[in-house]
Amino acid sequence: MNRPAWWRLEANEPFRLGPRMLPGRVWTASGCFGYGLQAHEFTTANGASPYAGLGAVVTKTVTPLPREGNPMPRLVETACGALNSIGLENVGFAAFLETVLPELEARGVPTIVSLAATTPEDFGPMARRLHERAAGFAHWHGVELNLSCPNVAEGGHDFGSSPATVARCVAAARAELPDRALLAKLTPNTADIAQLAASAREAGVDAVSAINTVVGLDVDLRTGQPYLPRRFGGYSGAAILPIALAKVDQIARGAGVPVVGVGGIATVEDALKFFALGAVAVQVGTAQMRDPFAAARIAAALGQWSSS
Amino acid sequence: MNRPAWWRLEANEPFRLGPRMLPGRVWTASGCFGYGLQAHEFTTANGASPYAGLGAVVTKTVTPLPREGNPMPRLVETACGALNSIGLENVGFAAFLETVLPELEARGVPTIVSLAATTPEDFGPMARRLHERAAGFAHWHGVELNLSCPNVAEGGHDFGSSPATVARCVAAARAELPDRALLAKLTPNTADIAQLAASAREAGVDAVSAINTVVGLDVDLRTGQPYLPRRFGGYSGAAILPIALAKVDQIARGAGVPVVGVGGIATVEDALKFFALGAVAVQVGTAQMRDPFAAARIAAALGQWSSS
Amino acid sequence: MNGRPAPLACVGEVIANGLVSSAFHRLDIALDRVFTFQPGQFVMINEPGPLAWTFSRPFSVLAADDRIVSILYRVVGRGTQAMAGLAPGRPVSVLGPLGEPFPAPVDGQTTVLLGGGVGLPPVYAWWQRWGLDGDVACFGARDGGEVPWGLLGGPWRISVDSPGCVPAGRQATTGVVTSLVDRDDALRGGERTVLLACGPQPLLRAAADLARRRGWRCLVSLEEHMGCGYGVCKGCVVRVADGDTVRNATCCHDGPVFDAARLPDLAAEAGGADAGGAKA
Amino acid sequence: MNGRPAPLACVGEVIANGLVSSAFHRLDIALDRVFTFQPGQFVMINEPGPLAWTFSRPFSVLAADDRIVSILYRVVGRGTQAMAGLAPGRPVSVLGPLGEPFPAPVDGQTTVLLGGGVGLPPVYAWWQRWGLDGDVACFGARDGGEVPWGLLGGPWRISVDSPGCVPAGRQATTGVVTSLVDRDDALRGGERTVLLACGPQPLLRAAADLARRRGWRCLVSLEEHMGCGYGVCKGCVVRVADGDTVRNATCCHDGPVFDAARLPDLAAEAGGADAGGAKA
Ligand SMILES: Cc1cc2nc3c(=O)[nH]c(=O)nc-3n(C[C@H](O)[C@H](O)[C@H](O)COP(=O)(O)OP(=O)(O)OC[C@H]3O[C@@H](n4cnc5c(N)ncnc54)[C@H](O)[C@@H]3O)c2cc1C
Ligand SMILES: Cc1cc2nc3c(=O)[nH]c(=O)nc-3n(C[C@H](O)[C@H](O)[C@H](O)COP(=O)(O)OP(=O)(O)OC[C@H]3O[C@@H](n4cnc5c(N)ncnc54)[C@H](O)[C@@H]3O)c2cc1C
Ligand SMILES: Cc1cc2nc3c(=O)[nH]c(=O)nc-3n(C[C@H](O)[C@H](O)[C@H](O)COP(=O)(O)O)c2cc1C
Ligand SMILES: Cc1cc2nc3c(=O)[nH]c(=O)nc-3n(C[C@H](O)[C@H](O)[C@H](O)COP(=O)(O)O)c2cc1C
Ligand code: FES
Ligand code: FES
Repeated sequence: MNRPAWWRLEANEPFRLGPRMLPGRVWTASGCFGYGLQAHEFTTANGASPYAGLGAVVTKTVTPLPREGNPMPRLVETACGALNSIGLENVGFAAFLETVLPELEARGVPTIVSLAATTPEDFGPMARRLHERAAGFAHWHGVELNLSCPNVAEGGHDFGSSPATVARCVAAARAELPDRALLAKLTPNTADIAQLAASAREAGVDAVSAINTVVGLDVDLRTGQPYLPRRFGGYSGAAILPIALAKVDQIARGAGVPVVGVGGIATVEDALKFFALGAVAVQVGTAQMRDPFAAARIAAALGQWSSS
Repeated sequence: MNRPAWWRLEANEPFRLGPRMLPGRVWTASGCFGYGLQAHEFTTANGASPYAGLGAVVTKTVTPLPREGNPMPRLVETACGALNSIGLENVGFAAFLETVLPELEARGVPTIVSLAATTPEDFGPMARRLHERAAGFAHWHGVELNLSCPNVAEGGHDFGSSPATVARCVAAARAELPDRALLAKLTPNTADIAQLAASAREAGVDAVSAINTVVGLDVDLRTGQPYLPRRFGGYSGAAILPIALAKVDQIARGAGVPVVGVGGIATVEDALKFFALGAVAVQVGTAQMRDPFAAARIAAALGQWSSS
Repeated sequence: MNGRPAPLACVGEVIANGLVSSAFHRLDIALDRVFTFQPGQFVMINEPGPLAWTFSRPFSVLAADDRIVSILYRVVGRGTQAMAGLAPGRPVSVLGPLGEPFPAPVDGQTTVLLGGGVGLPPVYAWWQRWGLDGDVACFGARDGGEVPWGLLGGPWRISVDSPGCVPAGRQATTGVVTSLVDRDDALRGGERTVLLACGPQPLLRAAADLARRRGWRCLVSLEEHMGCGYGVCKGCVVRVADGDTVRNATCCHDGPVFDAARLPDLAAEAGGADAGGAKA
Repeated sequence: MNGRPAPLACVGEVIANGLVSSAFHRLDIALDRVFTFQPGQFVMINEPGPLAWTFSRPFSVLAADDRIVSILYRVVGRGTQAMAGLAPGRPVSVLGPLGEPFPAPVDGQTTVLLGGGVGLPPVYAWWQRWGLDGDVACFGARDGGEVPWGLLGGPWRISVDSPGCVPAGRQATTGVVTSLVDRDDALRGGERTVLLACGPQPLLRAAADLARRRGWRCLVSLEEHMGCGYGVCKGCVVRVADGDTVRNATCCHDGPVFDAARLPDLAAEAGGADAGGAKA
């Protein structure tokens, strides 16, 4: 598409988010691009890197201990989106810190580390260890607290829907994270996301990310039972774009905190809608799964306008 | 499709809902089929009635006084659904009672009357007047309290998201509605719909309807502004099916009250998914707008299995 | 509302679909039943089955011949783009005819028809059905290439925003479409003259303005975004004067044809400079 | 992981798409670059642009010739239905080749190939690439109509669930596909024999069982619902034994080819009766 008249940003230029500059405004979303290492294999044969122009890769959420995740099947495609029930399978914080993050640094991938925990106070020690181990990393830009994953049985759902808990999580991490951006990723499964965002702001985040997946369910008509063993999954993809836009607008106009837009973005047009509402950056999730170059393409398109 | 092995209902047979029998389990949803009168014009040339087999037409929500609704544009199509901001335009309760409801009775349209109000106590007098005027009507089967329309500026949003208010609305109507079914239509824009449903059950509903539209927004890229003058609209259509299924499941398994499934139903397969989760009936909304025969077709398909 | 043909709800089959000018496609759909309509009425078009757009799209009926219904359309967005790709044999769902038509002429009436861009179908259909020698049919387009010359015989007066692309043997005036009758003395002061117009908002305003100045009755066909097309969703309302009060009417069921004198929004900015002949 | 060809992410063009048997379609896609792969690898297929399915669909590579990549598919749902409608000239997005291939043979190895239904492509590709005189290629289908006879030359041993539709001059045994080698004495007790299998779960179980009994190495190609196909979503995990522990491996990136001995889920119900030759 053509550059809209109202477009003012330089999407591929560094911009300040909290204590540091981030290299750009188009990011990949947590859980849809792994740890940010797997897609390097696409560079050779395509004459281009899937990481080109990315402002950040938000890595798959890691938890204090490794997790095996939920039973299969974990994915269901619906008419215009998908449900997932991965259950936060991850290598665990220690392995991430020792092997994954250094490799991201070595490869020069701009990284935001996504963290989840079962109690708010767990975030403090994780942030501290990150700070200790990676303070000198040039490409580690921040932490995103996943306060919203609806698939974790042990409390993920209610966890992030209370403003008080959001504040405790943020405060715990902020205290140990002096020089990197701190983001809180909010759940859309609440009546008032602006209230959560305001609570996160007061506790010291530099931005909030919205939204995580929406609670959904699909039924297998052969059995009459839900497809997913856990019944519910997280709904993502094109179908949730209007919901994400509404939530981002509520935050942008009602919470006084920078917001990173996530949800249903597949094209430059989709991304622009979030920027139009005042988002400072966007994340590409589900679309990145079918196209490792999805975010890089959006960044390139926006970058062209910036320089023109 | 073929009849699934688990299918047990007689969708086109009368079934008990509260004090009376309703003629069938496939209904049209409020606001997407007008007052249930406009579609009679399709009967002549098509050799079939759009009302054939319908268990009920839930009429467009009426309010104590007439409403002009919201400014245009009121509709936006999105990639896999639509946003509406009609703003409850309606002729008002008095005109509805004197002219619309008698005509529905005369035409033999099975009717559930949708009501909205700005205070819970308004529902009492409306229910009483309905009872007084239409007690002898054979085709008037009940009342659905619209506790969930997110488009009305004067409180509609928060209104139906508090269990206490839901209970007050239901109690007020129930007290004046001794011999017709009473339903409460719940908002999905809440973290815990089962709690709302339980509250409605305790206050005396015969069933809850779920869901009304989801809060959404779309941006006009030419201007960078939301398409709808009120910014937000109610999201409906195929995109919300998995969300509606999740909410219905939460109610069916967690609230002990019969539930009527609404949201994204366009085909018999979609309807079956709600029945599989235990819904006692379903409503067709947005799909009815593009096809006046949508609900009748679903009823016919299900009816065939029942008799086979 | 009386005397409107009963609307069909059915799935037809594309029998022809292609450009009839540089900008307008004509789509002919074969139905399983005879299709009758009144000029000014429209149909809702969609793809059947899982490819259906959430909302069907409204298009004025251009012509109907036994079981075949034809529309004329310009590609402007997602729906019309998909329509342009429908090859012969593909199914199309059709709901209609719908809405209030242009009125049939009464004895002694002179009718002036003004169509602009894809506003052509209602006035074209009226002309084909009722047009007489004394009537005047005018069509305005962006340029000569956009005009579907094959449809518009000699009597049609044609205006274009910019000259060029006018085929040999045909004529087009450069200017707005109302100018085609403005200078016509034979049409001055006719109390029994009725102006029927369909096209972009500036054209409708200019038409209403012209009619007011001449003392003509003026009926316009409006466009509004539609959800259902048959009056059930209140998604398409238009402000219409009803005596002293102004109330909402549905464009799809109370209209799309309205008396211009009853449309405050049309009068509001009437007589604006930009009464261009072509749809934006 | 080492030595896998670098995967492409590109939009190709359908050059041929049609039935090669009563149930299997072959799709040939022309790319803008040379496509190289190892037998057992797969590609993710989708429609580009707004028609894209949320998730791409995985298909084993049947063959590749310079810039053309070919797959064989059965229509089972929404995606494959859409694929069957793709006429030559239509764009298709292709991601791949992806995943762990079947290993190349080592000197002195005898290879037994078992393919069932649309599990044919990986074993077919292996046979085309590496197959030697002593190797045995077997294919099982529901009936003779389903067999793509044109692809499978004389050396292929064919089994069918139900007789019929076998063309003149060709032969098919009625029974499960493992029975084609079970009775083959030349293949008894070969320690250097490797069994490569792809097909429905019962076939894989029977293959693993057979290999265990004979002391062969057995590699199977698994199917799991996939989100990304390149290892980033953890949507396709398989339980794999790693020494004493069992951990998750991704079907798309660690597999789809696994050593049967490391798959507890395959062993669990091994030797079941229903080792049918055709995919459900
Ligand atoms: C009564 C009536 C008769 C019409 N007759 C014709 C005709 O004969 N030929 C023709 O080319 N066009 C006609 N139009 C306009 C035509 O309906 C739109 O061009 C078409 O809906 C655009 O669809 P789209 O998906 O390509 O555009 P998009 O912009 O992608 O559509 C998005 C949404 O907006 C609506 N929309 C967009 N433009 C218009 C518009 N101008 N009017 C109403 N809704 C719109 C669409 O219906 C859809 O719901 C008529 C409109 C009305 C109301
Ligand atoms: C590594 C691998 C190689 C494959 N190779 C072939 C092949 O060569 N030829 C062939 O015909 N099929 C092959 N399949 C199966 C093929 O991917 C499915 O048949 C196809 O995805 C079905 O898509 P659909 O939209 O038609 O079905 P739907 O059932 O509508 O699909 C819904 C979802 O389920 C997934 N799905 C459905 N069935 C399967 C399945 N059996 N395996 C994995 N995911 C599935 C789809 O990808 C989609 O995400 C392979 C699968 C894998 C994992
Ligand atoms: C398969 C999958 C896995 C995900 N895993 C995570 C995760 O680990 N942490 C997290 O914060 N969000 C996770 N998400 C949510 C996405 O980051 C994103 O917020 C959501 O999917 C909406 O964006 P989308 O529509 O672009 O996918 C996951 C989403 C998907 C589809
Ligand atoms: C145009 C429109 C108007 C609506 N008006 C009402 C209304 O007046 N009262 C109400 O309870 N629900 C109203 N709804 C909500 C529907 O009844 C239904 O709950 C919702 O649209 C989800 O179902 P669907 O996806 O089948 O449309 C309206 C929906 C639409 C699209
Ligand atoms: S489009 Fe629904 S009332 Fe006019
Ligand atoms: S499909 Fe995403 S990890 Fe395998």
